[in-house]
Amino acid sequence: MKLGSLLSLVLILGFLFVAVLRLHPVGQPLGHPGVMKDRGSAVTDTANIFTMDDYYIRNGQAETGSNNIVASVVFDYRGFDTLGEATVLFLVVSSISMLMYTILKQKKIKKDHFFKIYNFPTDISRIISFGPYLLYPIIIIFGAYLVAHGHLSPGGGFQGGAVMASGTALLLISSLFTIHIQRVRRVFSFFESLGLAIYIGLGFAGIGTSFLHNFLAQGNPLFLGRAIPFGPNPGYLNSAGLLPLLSLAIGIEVFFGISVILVTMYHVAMDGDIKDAQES
Amino acid sequence: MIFDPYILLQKIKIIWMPAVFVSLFIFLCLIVWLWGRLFFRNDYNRGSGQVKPFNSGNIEEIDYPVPSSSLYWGFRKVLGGYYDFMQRLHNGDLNDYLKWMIIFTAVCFMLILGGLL
Amino acid sequence: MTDNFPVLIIALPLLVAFILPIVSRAGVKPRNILVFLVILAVNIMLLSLVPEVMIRGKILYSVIGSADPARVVPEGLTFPVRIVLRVDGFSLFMALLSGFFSLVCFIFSLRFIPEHGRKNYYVLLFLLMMTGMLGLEFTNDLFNFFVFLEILSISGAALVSYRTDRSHPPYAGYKYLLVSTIATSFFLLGVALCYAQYGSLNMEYIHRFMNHTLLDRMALVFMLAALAMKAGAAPMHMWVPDTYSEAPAPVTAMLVISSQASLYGLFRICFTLFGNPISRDTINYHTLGWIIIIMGVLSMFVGVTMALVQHDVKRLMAFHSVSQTGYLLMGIGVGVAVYTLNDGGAAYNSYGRVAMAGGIFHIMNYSISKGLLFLTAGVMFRRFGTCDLDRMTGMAHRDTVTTAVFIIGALAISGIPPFNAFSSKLLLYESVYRFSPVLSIIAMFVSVLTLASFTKVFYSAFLGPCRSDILVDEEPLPAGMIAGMTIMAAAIIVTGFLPSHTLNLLVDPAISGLVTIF
Amino acid sequence: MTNFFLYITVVLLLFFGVATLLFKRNLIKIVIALNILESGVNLFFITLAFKNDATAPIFTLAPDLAELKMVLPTPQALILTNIVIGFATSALMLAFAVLVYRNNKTLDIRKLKGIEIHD
Repeated sequence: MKLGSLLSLVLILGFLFVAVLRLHPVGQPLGHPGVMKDRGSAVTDTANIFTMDDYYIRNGQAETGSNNIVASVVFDYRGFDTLGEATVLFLVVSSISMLMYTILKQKKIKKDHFFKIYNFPTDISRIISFGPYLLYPIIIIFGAYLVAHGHLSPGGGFQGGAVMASGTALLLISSLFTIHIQRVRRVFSFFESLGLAIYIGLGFAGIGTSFLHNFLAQGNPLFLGRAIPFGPNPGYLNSAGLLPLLSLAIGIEVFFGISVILVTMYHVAMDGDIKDAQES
Repeated sequence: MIFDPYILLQKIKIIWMPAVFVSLFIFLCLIVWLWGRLFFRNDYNRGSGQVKPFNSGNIEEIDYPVPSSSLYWGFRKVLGGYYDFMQRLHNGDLNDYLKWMIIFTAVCFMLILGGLL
Repeated sequence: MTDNFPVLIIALPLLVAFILPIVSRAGVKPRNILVFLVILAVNIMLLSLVPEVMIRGKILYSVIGSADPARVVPEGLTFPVRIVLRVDGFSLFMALLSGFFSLVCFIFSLRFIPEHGRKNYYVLLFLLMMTGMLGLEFTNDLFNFFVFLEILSISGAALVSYRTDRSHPPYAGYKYLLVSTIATSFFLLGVALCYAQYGSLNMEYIHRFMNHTLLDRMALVFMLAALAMKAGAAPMHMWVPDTYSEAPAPVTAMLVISSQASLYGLFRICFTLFGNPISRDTINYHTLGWIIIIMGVLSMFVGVTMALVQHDVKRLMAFHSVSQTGYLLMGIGVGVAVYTLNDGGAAYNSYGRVAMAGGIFHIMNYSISKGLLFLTAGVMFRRFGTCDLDRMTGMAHRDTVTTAVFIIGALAISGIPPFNAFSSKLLLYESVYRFSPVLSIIAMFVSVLTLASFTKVFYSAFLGPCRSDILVDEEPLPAGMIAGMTIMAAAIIVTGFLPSHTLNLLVDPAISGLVTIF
Repeated sequence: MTNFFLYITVVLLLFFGVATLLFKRNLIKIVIALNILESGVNLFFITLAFKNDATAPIFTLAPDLAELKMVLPTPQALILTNIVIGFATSALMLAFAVLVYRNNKTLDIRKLKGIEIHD
């Protein structure tokens, strides 16, 4: 059995090496060299376009108004995938809450008990106990920046949300915030649902045309509808229609979702430590 | 293409009509019941010891039902080697499950890519 | 508005699931009513698609986010640029089954799962599991398929380990999730190989330009192995009994239909993605068909022989699902094997299509009867507090309805006339015999052993003296549980008595949808 | 052959991921192996998208149009999705592992396999 699986593994490895030789060389993917030529102001230009990626690069700016083509793919062309992915995160948060339900619902940890286990914060260094309070606003602001400029620069809802959630992790390992876990979890999960509801609500708002239709993109410049020309430009915050809003919704969802996971896991770990301490 | 199941079933020389089957079944049951009423023995008495099952051997020890893990023990015993082998495969070891998947993938590679068949 | 139904069917349950944590703070009743209404709405929307798709044979497309949702390929291009939903006969067939199962299992679990703080999450995950199945069946985009497969497996894994207070379920959930994640990773590798060559993720586009190069074949093998593992086919089936036996009964019924959804994916891959025999250098469909057939025969045999000696009722039934999956694989495998035989389609038209009809019809029959049997296993668990058949006796004295539906389900799944699985098994036997007689004989033998093992369950759990000392729950069954089981039994009887209508209305469009690509 | 260096890295990552899955017996290590496998797939997608001398597909403050080349945007969007899914899956699997440990006091597959043997 062991030998058989090892042999199979080596065989698959060999086949994969053969396959690698058949793939296109690194750095020369499918595509047409004329995709970067200047174009007129038509919304959709289909001349000389033979692959999906060329289409996105050539028409992404005009159709969605977003300078960041990846963001326009993530939130517009393949917005349904993003909905599914946000659902996966939501699903995992709910699953973890369900699995840890009995542990989370145990009676609250007493304050002195907490201090006894962690020797906290009496013999902890000042940098660890106060540093996070300084760093936390900076992290949140940086995350919010990533979320808000998702359609202009590298970043977007997921990245910004994950950055903001790292702030939660920092608070968890270093401050008294953890005592109030029970109350905080409920708030977090409420906001997580809210973010997702905003996302799918924006999707339903376009149902007159089709689900998740970017109906703001070529509209009023006041409502994020500024048209931008093809090619490099400094970027305008009021472009891209629904994209910044969807990005914001995903940012909220990811921030609070990951925070719930972290808080729950931290609570479970603490509970295990208390059990071990009681047993020994 | 016409896809009428009757045509389809006639192609393979079978006609299946549940209503006919059920009525035939009920009709046959009626016949058997009537036949039994007419020609079977009439000296069967409900109140007597005739209704008890016949158990040879020590009757006091078998007043409990046979546990289900003992059912089909002959089958289990005759095919003992097969079952021992199969139970070694179904032992709950996660790695083994995944090994089977890799082996299956490799075999498919040989058959479909290597063109062994 | 009907244009948007395919996407609404997926998006509406998602919306309800997202606001469910907020709604369930208002109480149990609003939550249950809301979820019930949304599942009902999904079913009604699915039924409203039946005349258009099944009877008129139309294929509905819905392009998500496009200004013109009915136009798949934008003007001037040859490929779609957005995610496309495609509703054809086969996907609607599977979606109808999934919707029906979700409705019945939800009704069943209303009172079966005791009311507890965790039940809010249970309902939520249940809803998302249904959504995952529906999305997987409607999508025509490979990556979107992957995402919905992931939704399906994560919700399934969490539901499997619902009873966290006992020691086994978390490990069962871990197993299910691990197996699913590896399957989806392999699947994604196949997607990447397809993307590398065609620059697209749309199944129909890839189908049209399919070259059957070495990389394509590699992608086929990766997808085949992944989805076969997810569906629980023979050499990779060992996780099935371990996980099915630990889940609560309605969840197990949902797992049955979700493994059918993976099987749907497998058939889609074989036909919709790689089933283009036009190009010069094709894969050998005969080999591919035989691989699927051998997988099926192994599943049938191993599943049923292992089921015969189990004495944990859920484990026994789980092994049976492995064995019944074999029938489906065999039917479709024969269809694939004769799909492009060099005889002008004579073999395919004379028996290949019949075998596929048998296989697809058996998907429906098998999942309904197996779902029913798992629900009765839930009743047994409720009565005796265990799944061990050794510690069960005399349920027929007390639960007459359960006994009746169990008999119906067990007879149906063993292929006894006049119930529904008889007609599908008849189609399978007759057509597979034309292909290879040995396979047909094995299939009949397996059917006999199936009946034998259900006789064992019936003897142990239902017959025997009525002992109230080993009962943990003597209350009469709640109406919801009885209603769930009765609906399933009624479905068995109706499809059993109207096989030709079912074949014409549901199965024939399903085969057309699977085989015909425009 | 230098052209294929990235592809070979992908193949090796896949190989090591699967090998770890097959031969390691700790539940946590299996999660790590899954992550390795997923990184392999992600790296494969990114390698497919790579174009020589190209920038990220973002027009903000990009070079002049004449000398602009961009990598393909779709695989980046796909792996963004896949990374989040992979993160979510690992989180759930670790939660399962925590519960398994609390219930059975072990993370070893060999010791765990005895817990549900039925004849």
